[in-house]
Amino acid sequence: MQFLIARLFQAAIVMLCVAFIGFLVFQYIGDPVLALVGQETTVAERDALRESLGLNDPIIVQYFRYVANAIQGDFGISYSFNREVSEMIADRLPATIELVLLSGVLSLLLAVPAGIYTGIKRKGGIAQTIMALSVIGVSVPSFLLGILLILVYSVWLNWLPSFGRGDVASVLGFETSLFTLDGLRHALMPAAVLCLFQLGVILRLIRAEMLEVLRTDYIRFAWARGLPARHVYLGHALKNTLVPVVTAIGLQLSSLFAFSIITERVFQWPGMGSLLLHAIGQSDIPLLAAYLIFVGLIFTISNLLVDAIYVLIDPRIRHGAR
Amino acid sequence: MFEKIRSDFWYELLNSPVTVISSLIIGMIVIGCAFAPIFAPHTPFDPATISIMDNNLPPVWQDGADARFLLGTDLQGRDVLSAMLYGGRISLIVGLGAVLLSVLIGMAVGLLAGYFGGWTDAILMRVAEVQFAFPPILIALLFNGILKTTLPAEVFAAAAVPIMVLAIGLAGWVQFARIVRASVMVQRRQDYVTSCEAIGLPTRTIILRHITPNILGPVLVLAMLQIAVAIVTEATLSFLGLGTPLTEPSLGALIQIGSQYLFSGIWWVVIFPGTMLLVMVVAFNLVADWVRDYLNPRLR
Amino acid sequence: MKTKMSKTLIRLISTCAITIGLSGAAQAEILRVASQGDASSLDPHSHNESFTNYFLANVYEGLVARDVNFEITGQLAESWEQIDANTWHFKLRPNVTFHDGAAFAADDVVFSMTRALAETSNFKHVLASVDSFRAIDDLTVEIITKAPNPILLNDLLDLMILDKDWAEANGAQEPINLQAEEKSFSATNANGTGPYQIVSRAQGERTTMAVNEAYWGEIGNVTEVDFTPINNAATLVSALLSGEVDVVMPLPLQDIARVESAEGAKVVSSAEARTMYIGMDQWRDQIIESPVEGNPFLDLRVRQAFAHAIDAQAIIDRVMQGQATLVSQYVMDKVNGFNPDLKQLEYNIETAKSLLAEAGYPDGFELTMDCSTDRYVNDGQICQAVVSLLARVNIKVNLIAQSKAQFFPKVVAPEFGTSFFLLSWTPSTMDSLNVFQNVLGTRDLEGGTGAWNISGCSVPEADAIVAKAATTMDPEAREAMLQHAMQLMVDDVCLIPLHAQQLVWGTGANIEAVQHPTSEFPLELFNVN
Amino acid sequence: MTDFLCKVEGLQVTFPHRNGDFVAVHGFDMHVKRGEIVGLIGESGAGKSTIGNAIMDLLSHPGKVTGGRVLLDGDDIVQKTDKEMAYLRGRRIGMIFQDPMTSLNPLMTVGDQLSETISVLQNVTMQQARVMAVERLSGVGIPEASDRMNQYPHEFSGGMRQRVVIALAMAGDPDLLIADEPTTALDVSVQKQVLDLIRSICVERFLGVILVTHDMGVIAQTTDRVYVMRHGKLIETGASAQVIEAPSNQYTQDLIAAIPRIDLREERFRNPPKKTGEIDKWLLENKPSAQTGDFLTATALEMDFATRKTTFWGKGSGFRALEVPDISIARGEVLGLVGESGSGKSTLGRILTGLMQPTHGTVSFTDHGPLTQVKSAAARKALRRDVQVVFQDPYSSLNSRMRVDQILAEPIRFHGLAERGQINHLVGALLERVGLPADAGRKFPHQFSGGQRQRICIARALSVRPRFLLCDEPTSALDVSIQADMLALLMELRRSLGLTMLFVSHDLAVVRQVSDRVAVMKKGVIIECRESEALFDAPENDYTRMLLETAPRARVCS
Repeated sequence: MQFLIARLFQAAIVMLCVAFIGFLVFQYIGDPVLALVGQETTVAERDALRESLGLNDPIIVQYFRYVANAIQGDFGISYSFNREVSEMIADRLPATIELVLLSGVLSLLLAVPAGIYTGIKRKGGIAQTIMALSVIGVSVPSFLLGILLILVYSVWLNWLPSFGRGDVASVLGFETSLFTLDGLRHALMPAAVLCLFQLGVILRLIRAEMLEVLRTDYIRFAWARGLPARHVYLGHALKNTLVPVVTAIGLQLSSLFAFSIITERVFQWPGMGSLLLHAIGQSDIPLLAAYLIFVGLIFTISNLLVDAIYVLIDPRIRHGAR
Repeated sequence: MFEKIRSDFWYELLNSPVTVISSLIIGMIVIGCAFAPIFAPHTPFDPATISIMDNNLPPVWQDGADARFLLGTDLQGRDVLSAMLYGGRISLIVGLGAVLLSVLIGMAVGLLAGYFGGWTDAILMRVAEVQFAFPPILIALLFNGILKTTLPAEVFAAAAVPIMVLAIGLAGWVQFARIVRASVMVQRRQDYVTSCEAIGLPTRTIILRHITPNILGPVLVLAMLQIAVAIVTEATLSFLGLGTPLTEPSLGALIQIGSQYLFSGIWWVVIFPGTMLLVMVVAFNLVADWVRDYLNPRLR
Repeated sequence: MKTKMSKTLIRLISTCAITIGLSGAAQAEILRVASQGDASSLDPHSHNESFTNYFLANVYEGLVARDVNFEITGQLAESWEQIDANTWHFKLRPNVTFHDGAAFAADDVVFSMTRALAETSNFKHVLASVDSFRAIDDLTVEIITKAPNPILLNDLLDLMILDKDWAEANGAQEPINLQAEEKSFSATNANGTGPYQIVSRAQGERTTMAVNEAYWGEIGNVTEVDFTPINNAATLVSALLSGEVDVVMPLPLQDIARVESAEGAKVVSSAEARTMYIGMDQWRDQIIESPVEGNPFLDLRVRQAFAHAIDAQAIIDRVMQGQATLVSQYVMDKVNGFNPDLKQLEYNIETAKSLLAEAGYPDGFELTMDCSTDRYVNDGQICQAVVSLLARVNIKVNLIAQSKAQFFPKVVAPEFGTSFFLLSWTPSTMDSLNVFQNVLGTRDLEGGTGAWNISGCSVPEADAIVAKAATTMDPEAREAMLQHAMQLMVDDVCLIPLHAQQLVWGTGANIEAVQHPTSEFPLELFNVN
Repeated sequence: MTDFLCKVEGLQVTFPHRNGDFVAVHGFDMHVKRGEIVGLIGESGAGKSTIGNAIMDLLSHPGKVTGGRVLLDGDDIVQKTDKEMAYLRGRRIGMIFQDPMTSLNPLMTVGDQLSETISVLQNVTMQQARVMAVERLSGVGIPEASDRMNQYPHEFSGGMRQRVVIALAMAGDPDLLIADEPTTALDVSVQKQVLDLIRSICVERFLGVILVTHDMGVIAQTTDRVYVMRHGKLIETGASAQVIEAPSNQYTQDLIAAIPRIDLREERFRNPPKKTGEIDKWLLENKPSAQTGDFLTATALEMDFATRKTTFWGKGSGFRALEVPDISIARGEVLGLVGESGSGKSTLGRILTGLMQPTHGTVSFTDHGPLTQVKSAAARKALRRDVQVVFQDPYSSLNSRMRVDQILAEPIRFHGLAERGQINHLVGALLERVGLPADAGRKFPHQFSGGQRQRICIARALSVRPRFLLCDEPTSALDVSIQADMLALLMELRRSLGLTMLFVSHDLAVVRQVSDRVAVMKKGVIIECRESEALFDAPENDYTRMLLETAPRARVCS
């Protein structure tokens, strides 16, 4: 319990740091006004606008304004869209989340059994093949893979749509495309691309852990006292394998978010990633800062969850031993 | 662990043809890129030598090709092969530079945290944890993105490579810090360190001359994996338009430029650099895997 | 209720359309449009950026607009008369309603004009010549100009009309209302009088429009519009070829051949009013970001040398895939003030070299070029081509290719922080006066002229003529003056004209699209067969 | 022949290797009857554990049985398929591993592991299994078994865990139990209990036990018959008592002779000073001014360890690891420090040598003053020159990345004890002094055996010409025969160089051989500290007495 509280405290610190960086970014502005006004605007008009955006106030004032607002979920107005940033993120979040979840689940479902298998039969032909593939999996840059998939499945075969999110249906007040056929067809390639890298990483991780665990005395002793393979592998080995893997998976989740940026760019997936890239392209500083803080929040939460699971799995932490 | 290197190294290496081939490939690519000015038939980064009239030529074995351009030319009339070598050079520089930076920072932090423990450890590792919550590629992306939006374009263009080295390097040090710290804590408990203390050797000597050599193994492995990662990251950043300038494209930038023409039948601008990138990264990963297994045979 | 139904309807239809693949005539009434960018906002006064303006022109209307033949006709204004040199009366169209059913009347026009002048508006320039305006009665609006303005109607083309009550009810009296609870209601909601009304919109993702049943005018057979931004060129084309969309604009040039060869798709193209220029610093004594002493460009021979060294035709053939036309001056032929007698300085390296030598630069010199990469068709590639072309006359150019978000802040007022650059201009009024006032006229930031004269060239004689032309009501006389001014500017090589680009769209074989030189897309004029 | 429960005939086990196969066991014969405990003894690398694993068919990769038969009630189990073998394990043959700490799955409650095993082996339902599990647990002497069922292994003490392990091994009621070094990881007091438990099980259940160990004491205590192994071959066999009392084979004799005796101080360890070579002259250049009085004294020593900090800012609760009101070591004396694991003996050792800072109290050296005063670099160097250490693990105490001569030269160079030119010569001399060839310096540590490494460690300690040597379990990682030589060397050096020593060990027999004075520690406190002989002959403290009684002895004579 105390462990979790400590984690909570750390999470708070992390968020503070992130928020601070976010603010620095927010401060460190080129000239948003020009991103805002089009051609044929005079200098005077620009100054007026600059004033009304509060860009002439002293830093401290702006800082407090920023933090105070951020807490209320107000990250200012996007320079390039003249819209509230929080609104826009809210619009884009579901798309990214569904993509991340889909590929995350996909990669787990494939990686765990494959990892266990390759860990157990590490000399086997199939295992060797899987490992070889996994190397490719972790090596091929996702943008390259995405392009090639589009080339093959959209352009040559014309099987799958090459862009966009397709039809969305509202499920529990959460717009998702995972419940319409069209939506799934759209999600297939992006999810696959996003999934592949994670798949490779987790698979190799689980395999390595499996090999470590299978060498331990308590596994040898399990064999020695005549437990059947199913019990040894799934009952004893797997559970111990999971302890380190769970942490890694938490990190993988956040890296999924990171890689979704690339995938979204390639497949025109209207998520937070494409929003970020747009923000960078347009030097839309408020959007950038908000994204930073938002992602920070997501990561921190996911890590907290991981820690919680950790405590559930490992009694030694529960009892504060070593 | 290390004594194995002297005894079994060659035997183990030659027993794994995949690794041998990978190493050869890496060697070829590295030499080819390092001496690009010598090997490359053209100098794609010098506008005076490229002619817009030569643009979009296919590779020589296709009709309509020009013998001067083995792998064809891109929209600017740049020789794709030369562009690959020069671009690959950038990718390698960034990859190696970034990892070197990561290693330096990571080692320093890891050694201090691991050896002294206590508050030093607490503070350093807290910092590491904060950063660890963010995937390196995202950090590099934001770092570059923010610099790109804030720096004047000419500065950013001029400093594109150092900036990327910085971005990727700063993004990657945590893994090294963690692994170094962990192994230092193991080494620190070893009696040979205590005997050094008993002899009265100064801490610096103990850390640098005694502990450091003993933790290089895992660092080496991680470094090789990280080079692959760094190269991919560089390519990705460039692909997203956050990397090298149009006039001096790295592999990633080449692919990005090419990807717009991929469906227009001008496939060679993507496929060749793409293949090179992929082969390079796979090779690095394979060699790294082998070294890891070699230093830690249990995993085999 | 209605919107909800049509929403689901669209879902249904588009799903079938996509699953079937190439859309047949069955769903003729729905038009799926894809473009490289999305409208930045739904507010007609917030972003003055051609794509956003033309996007909104399908939802909002102005007093006047262009018809199929590109002639200016009344839109919300049925007719107008000029009482005296400065006074205009506009008779408004009766029984027009906004999408929400509210009636359209004079006070909406007055409100919209006031709004266009608001601080956060980007359309103040539209009314720059206007002194005052008022509603005479429910269907009459009076506009008084500061001085006689022969192209008032052209100016008014960009002025969109909103519903006063709707705007006030939602705190959208200004494009950005920093006071209001929702600061930018009008950025995400629209209520115009136009032929189409927004059904649903997810910014940067998808916008669906339904035909405005109560529309006063003619509408083609397009009843539903499904608009998707796709910023990746390759994806854009594959979407068209796989029949996921009916119209892509603009069509990436490199894919023209492919689309032409594909069955079920075709290329639609026509001359566009956008003209590309190379600009050279003519106001600094020392050019920036260059090792050279002083400012070579102050010497006319250097400017001419550059013009001779740049092979505009090669750029058209190679970079633009032939989808552009050579121009001898700063506007294309459809624009008022185009001077048919002017000739382009021909491509000739030798001439260029000798001119440079005369000017005292036999070995050329080194300088820096600023260029955007995401604003104009192939802008980045054009600049690279220019760089390698100039390299042949020993001019070493360091190219800074940058995003528009960085390019414009750098090069425009107040810094004008460049000495060599690529620029492009579309006279939205289709009148060269617009070019003279913004791009070619001697800089006078207070007076509002030459705000985009980045090269800082100045030909006082031309300025004088232009000023006269601005208030000349007689078309012939005016035209002559503009042509003379154009002559003077071209002789001075204020800018090096490269080409006027083609407007190139890809559409399904069954689509009848209408293109205007201003690159707008009046969907009500489109037809699906 | 079936009166043998298990009979091993000409067993040969091979570990293939690219440069020549390594035969770990050749032509080994043995047999076990029901109800008897058979000992299998040998030094490290003798192949004793391999035999146990071979019988279980649990040989570690790539080892495999390449000859001979293993008959279990007459049928050869070497020929059995993996499936059949898997069935035999636990049901016919049970096995206990050395380290109870790692033998249990840390993530499952003891109850679950036991009832799982029972339900599988006895094929009963989980409920029934749990009931039986409780019986089994209390059967192996675990109090409040039903409560402890729901605890995790890390909540058990070492001895208790080993009991659980035994319960698990017995879950399938096997006929043959193979115990591989079952008590090596345990303290002597616990060791006895566990051995007794095994014995009683053997008798009650009437099963055969193969007890693999390196400790002649254990053999003497528990086994009926013994097989002595060396280099994978059978050296000698017979009734335990007879083999120990009158070993016929030379190796066995040496082995037994090498065992230090707890009941008396043997002369062979007190051999006279060697004639001092010129290296000893060099070593003696650091001869103390005074020959009498205390070398060091410590007062009011307290050491608190903080338990693992839960939060990085919070302190975490500490526990008192050490509390020593006063202790002193006289010049030239050897003070033995004995105690079970966790008694704080090593901690005290490190504090006294200034390698660890006590929470309270001071250590004061007569020649250097209190440690707290030793601040200046020069003073520290001087102190470090005088006080040196030899550690337990000869493997971790040498830097594997450095050549031996580098390891030895570094201290000499650092303390400037010789001119550059001489150093190489000195290193050679030092190596010879500790009984290694002078040219050994050109090799790396991993090229030496454990005993040789320990000699190198001693050489390194000598290289700064110390006057005080802390020996922290210097021999407990070595085989007995080597241990004897090591002790002899240490004692000889001590005499020739007049070293003062603090000798820390858990092995009372060893301590008795070397110490002038002995301090017994328990839970961080010195409970008895007297002249060695007096203490061993007539222990005053009960704990000391218990230790002496439970300590395994090879020979049971007055």
